[in-house]
Amino acid sequence: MVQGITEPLGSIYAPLMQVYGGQILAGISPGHGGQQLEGIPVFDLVEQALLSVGVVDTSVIFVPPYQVLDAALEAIAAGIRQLVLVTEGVPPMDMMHLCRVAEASETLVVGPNCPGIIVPGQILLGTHPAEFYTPGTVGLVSRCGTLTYEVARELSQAGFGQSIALGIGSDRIIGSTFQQWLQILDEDEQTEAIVLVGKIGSDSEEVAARYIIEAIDKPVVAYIAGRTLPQSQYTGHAGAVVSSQIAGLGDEIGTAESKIAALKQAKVPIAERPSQLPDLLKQVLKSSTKTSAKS
Amino acid sequence: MVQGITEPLGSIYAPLMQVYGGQILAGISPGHGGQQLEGIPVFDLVEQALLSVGVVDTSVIFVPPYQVLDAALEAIAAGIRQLVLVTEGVPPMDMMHLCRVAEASETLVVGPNCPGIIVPGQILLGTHPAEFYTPGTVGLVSRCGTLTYEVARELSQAGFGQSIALGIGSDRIIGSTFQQWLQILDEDEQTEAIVLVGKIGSDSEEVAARYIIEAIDKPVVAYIAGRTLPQSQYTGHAGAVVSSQIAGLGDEIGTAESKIAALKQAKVPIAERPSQLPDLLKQVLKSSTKTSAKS
Amino acid sequence: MDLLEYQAKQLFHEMGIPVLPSQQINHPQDLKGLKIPYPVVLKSQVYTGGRGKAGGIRFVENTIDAVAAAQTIFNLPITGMYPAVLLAEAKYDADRELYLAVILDWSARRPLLLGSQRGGVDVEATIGAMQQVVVDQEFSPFYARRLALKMGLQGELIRSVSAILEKMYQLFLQKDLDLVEINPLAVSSAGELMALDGKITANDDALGRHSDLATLQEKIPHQIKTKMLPRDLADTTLVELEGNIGILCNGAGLTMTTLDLVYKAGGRPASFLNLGSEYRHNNSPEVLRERIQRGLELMMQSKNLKVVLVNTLGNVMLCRQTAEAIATHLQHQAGSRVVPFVVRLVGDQFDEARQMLRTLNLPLFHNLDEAIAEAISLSK
Amino acid sequence: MDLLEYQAKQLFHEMGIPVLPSQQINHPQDLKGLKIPYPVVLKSQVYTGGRGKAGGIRFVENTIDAVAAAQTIFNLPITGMYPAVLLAEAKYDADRELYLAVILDWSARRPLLLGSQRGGVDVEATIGAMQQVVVDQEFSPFYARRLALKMGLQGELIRSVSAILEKMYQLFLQKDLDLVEINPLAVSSAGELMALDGKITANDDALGRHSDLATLQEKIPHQIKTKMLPRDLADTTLVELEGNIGILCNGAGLTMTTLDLVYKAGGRPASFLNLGSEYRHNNSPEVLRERIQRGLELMMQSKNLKVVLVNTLGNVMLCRQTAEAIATHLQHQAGSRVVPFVVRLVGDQFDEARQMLRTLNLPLFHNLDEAIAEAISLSK
Repeated sequence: MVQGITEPLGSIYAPLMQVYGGQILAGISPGHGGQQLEGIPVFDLVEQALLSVGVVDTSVIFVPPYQVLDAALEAIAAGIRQLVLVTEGVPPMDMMHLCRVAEASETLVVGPNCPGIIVPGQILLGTHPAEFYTPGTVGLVSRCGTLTYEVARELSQAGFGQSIALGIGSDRIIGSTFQQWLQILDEDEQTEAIVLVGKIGSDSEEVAARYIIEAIDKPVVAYIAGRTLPQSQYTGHAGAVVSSQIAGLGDEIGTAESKIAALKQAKVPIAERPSQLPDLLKQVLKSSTKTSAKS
Repeated sequence: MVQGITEPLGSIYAPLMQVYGGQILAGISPGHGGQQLEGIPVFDLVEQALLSVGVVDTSVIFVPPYQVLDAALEAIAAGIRQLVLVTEGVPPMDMMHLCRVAEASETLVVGPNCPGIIVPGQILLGTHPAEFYTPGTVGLVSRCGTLTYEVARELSQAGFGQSIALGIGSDRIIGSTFQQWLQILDEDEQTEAIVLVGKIGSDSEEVAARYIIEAIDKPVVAYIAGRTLPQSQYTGHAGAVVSSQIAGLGDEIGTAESKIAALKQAKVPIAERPSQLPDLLKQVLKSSTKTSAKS
Repeated sequence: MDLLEYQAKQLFHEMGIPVLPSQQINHPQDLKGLKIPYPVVLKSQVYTGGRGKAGGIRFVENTIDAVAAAQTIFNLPITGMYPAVLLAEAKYDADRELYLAVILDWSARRPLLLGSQRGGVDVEATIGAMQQVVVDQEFSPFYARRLALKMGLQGELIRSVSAILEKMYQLFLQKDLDLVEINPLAVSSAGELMALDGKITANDDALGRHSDLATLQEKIPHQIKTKMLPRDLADTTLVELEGNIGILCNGAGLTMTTLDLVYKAGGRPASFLNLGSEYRHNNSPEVLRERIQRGLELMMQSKNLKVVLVNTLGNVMLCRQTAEAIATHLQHQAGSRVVPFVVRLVGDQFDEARQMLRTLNLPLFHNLDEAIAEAISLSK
Repeated sequence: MDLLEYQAKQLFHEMGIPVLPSQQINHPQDLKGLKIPYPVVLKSQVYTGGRGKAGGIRFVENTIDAVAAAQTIFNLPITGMYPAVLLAEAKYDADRELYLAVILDWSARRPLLLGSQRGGVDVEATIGAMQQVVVDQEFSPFYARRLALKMGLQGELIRSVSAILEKMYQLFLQKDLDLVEINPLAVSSAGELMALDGKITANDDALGRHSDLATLQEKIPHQIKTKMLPRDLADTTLVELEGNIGILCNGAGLTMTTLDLVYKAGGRPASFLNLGSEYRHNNSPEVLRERIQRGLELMMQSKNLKVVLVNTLGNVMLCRQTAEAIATHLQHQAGSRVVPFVVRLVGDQFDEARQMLRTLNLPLFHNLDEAIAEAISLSK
């Protein structure tokens, strides 16, 4: 299902998703009920669409930023338990509210400000350019947008197809964490290795590194963007500094150094450039085959 | 536990509850932490009290009306799952909020504007005057305050002691329904018969009567106050009329006639006066013994 | 607490709900300074429906007509109430008229959104076509769209009507309202919306945290030329009836029971006063005694009064305060007309109270039925 | 968006948080009309901490001193910023100084209450004694009391400080703030509380629904005599650096990666511009083209610029718009200084874009590493 199908982004991407093979059963756009968009029926309300098209697993949301919370709550109230929020600029207060409701209802929320999910060759739930992706066994999870495409393209060109690829969102408050997706990829039978793409700012990669040590068995390689950016350009306001300091995280959280150190501790090889990722994958897959052969 | 122990009502009733035998482990009153009230230690915060006194089953709340919601949420956040709200005048919006949280956390809320619960001879959680109650086998559930005392007194004087007696609250929005308590009393091993005390206004007795038909096996007798009151004195505003009309309940909901008709349909004998309740109890207990003997 | 139409519209305006340009008229002469262009509608500001049918709403084309019409409306009682204020408002050409409301569903313990495509004066039709949506979790605008669809609205009206409902809900939540209603919500031929009439009922228990609403009540000059209607039993107002037995009780259920028993035994209450439940946070001995004494004074003003029946029971302070208040009252009354008291007091400090009242030679009862029998026999 | 102290205090006042009587001073001469009795504190209104140590806060006893002090402060840069406004405020005798804040904990995705008994100027001590409470469910005042207790407050201060926190939280929630801070919150010897300094950061993404906050920014005369600080990468502002390669990308991650790769390969960026992600709701071809063109114009202002590296990839419209914008730009530039372009375009409409750029004789790449190598060789 696509909420906001008549919005600028929705009307571009919904047909692309439909063409890719994901079954786009319905589009939602209040006031446009009864219309069609390239063969996709449009409804005024989510619950109305469900009455007509039956069970829907996932809703991809393209509505304007201040309407994202409402669209997501509408989908959750209608029983949909997977949401992809593409829209950029959702206020943090709305995301906090949504995260509380999502936790209580066990809803998986991807985004906001993200390209969504692609299972190459099968289904597209978001904006990933299909041409960069090929089916395969590498799980790709990223905190970036277009950089995810870049990495996927490098992987595909080097013969590393993807089992699932997704961007969890570039905003500071997002619906699902690296940890959740590392766990999903770790359990996914199609996935043999995981590529993690991070960037400076926030403590996402540091927390993910700790989680990899604790819970992830499959090999992970990583790329971190922003290693050469002067620090003053990305540190947040005083409150954020205070926040990370009193949380015992220290001043250095969020820097490339901090992230790389944490990932190294988790024995995650780190690429110097996206084009180096295939080499690292070859290495970890080789040694992991050895390890499995041993055990 | 008693929240609002230094408030006017709290300071009167907490010692009475303590004397009655219920273990009042702690009182809460922000700013008064470290004090004592007739031997009951006072704390600033619920969670602080729990650290000191261990597990608490129930909190009885006497704080001012606009602080009831916060006190209740504080108790729920600290893991307390039974609340008695004595205070009158809690705004409905606060109660709606509290009911949502209570449902999600499976918390039993009695009140507001109620005398609470008494298990005669054992425990007092509220304001029931102990002298009117005696231990026994009649469950007493009421939507009134002082009238509950009156009924208990009549029962006790006629030799019908009580297993549990409680007022669920006189306000229009209350935390628990007649149905919930009828079910509890129906399942309670000490209880052989149930006395239901209602009054005009709202649809509580009508709904309870339907529930009795569906789910209650033990004999129930009832008393309804307000049979002679002219109707214009209790009907609510237009919105309530619209509300009950569109809910398909008709205009007559809330009148004594409507309640008595509903209860008669549920084969619940109705007392003309509180002092008639013991006679009705004798009759229903006799016939229920006969029925059990037959079956 | 009900707000008058013009007060409700003020709140609508603050919330961004469209209302017509209007002006408050305290006196017919105010119309000479009217800033709204004619034609204008003059509306009686009373707390009741059916104003149109009663002649409380008039269209006027010029100042002379307006002043005359205002004089008529000021002197026109509607269900017994005279307006202290009129509202002068621009005229509006409605293409259709909708009904919208947000109320509390006391039974479901949830807010309810109500809507009908048949708004306007015909309440029966409105109710017949009424749709409802329960707001079962925290409100979000999709609940409003859900109602709009149920009402059968289509296209742009889904968005525009649900946007109005959203604002009504915000008002409802922010101001602790029992009811917020727009009837009719006019739809112009261009699809524009306008709240032509509105009703707001604020929750009395919550007025203490909304000083803006509480002061609205004070702003209205109290020219309402009618007796106050009896209030809810939970209040301590004295309610007057036709008989000769004055009844004083504590708690609504007990008060109703006492009335029921008196009627049933053939007695006729002159008035009743409910002292209120024991669960008021700020109950103090002083407040309670004061309330009893003032209640008794009011009760004595009835010339039919032949006997006072006091029936209170409860815990702590109650019996003693009741006894003390009665004693004080009787001392003050000494010399004037003497009305006999029948007192039924049960509670903790009964002995002490009994002592006190015995010295006043008042008949004292434990048993309610007996007290009632005695009161009735004294009233004959 | 950061608010200045006097703006934050205005919001505190509206919310019922106690602040001192104060007056906004736009010019030293304004002090002649001062309505606050002396002694008075004059405070530089700049978006930065450490004003006291820098000399931006002065106590004055009379008008002559005040005017002189104001002139000094207006001409005193603090971390490079000059104040456009001063705040004149009454003096206050504090017995103790606390720190209170409400912030967003981005990582936990929850609001965080912060408090310390050691407020005031010594930030190190404040942070050392900092206590925190996560607001994990919907806020209720007990969270504030929880913080007050953790801070070690006792008696009446528990209630009074948590009442202030409650109001800070309301402000935080109602206005979509990233941060609301009171430091110091003075406690007088009588136990009264007073917010002596405050800081509010509004969330930029939410400004669109808070017109009152958005207009605050406009109200400040833009006299800040400093270069604008580089904004967050998500913004489309051109960020200037020291080198000679101009970089234009779409998306923060891709921009950072391109910068990283250029540095690593020995190149030196002159500036970079992030066109933003593809996930803006209102992205349109026109907006995108406009943004690219304006970005390129800004980039050309750098005299060191030797080459422009364009690296964009994505879906739909992007490639075509980028190619069109570059073409238009080059047409406009025709005749003036010619800076070579290295363009890496990958995406759906690549063929079309390639066609367009080939006619302009621009080197075009699929592979990022190759494009970077070419750009660096052109920059040498």
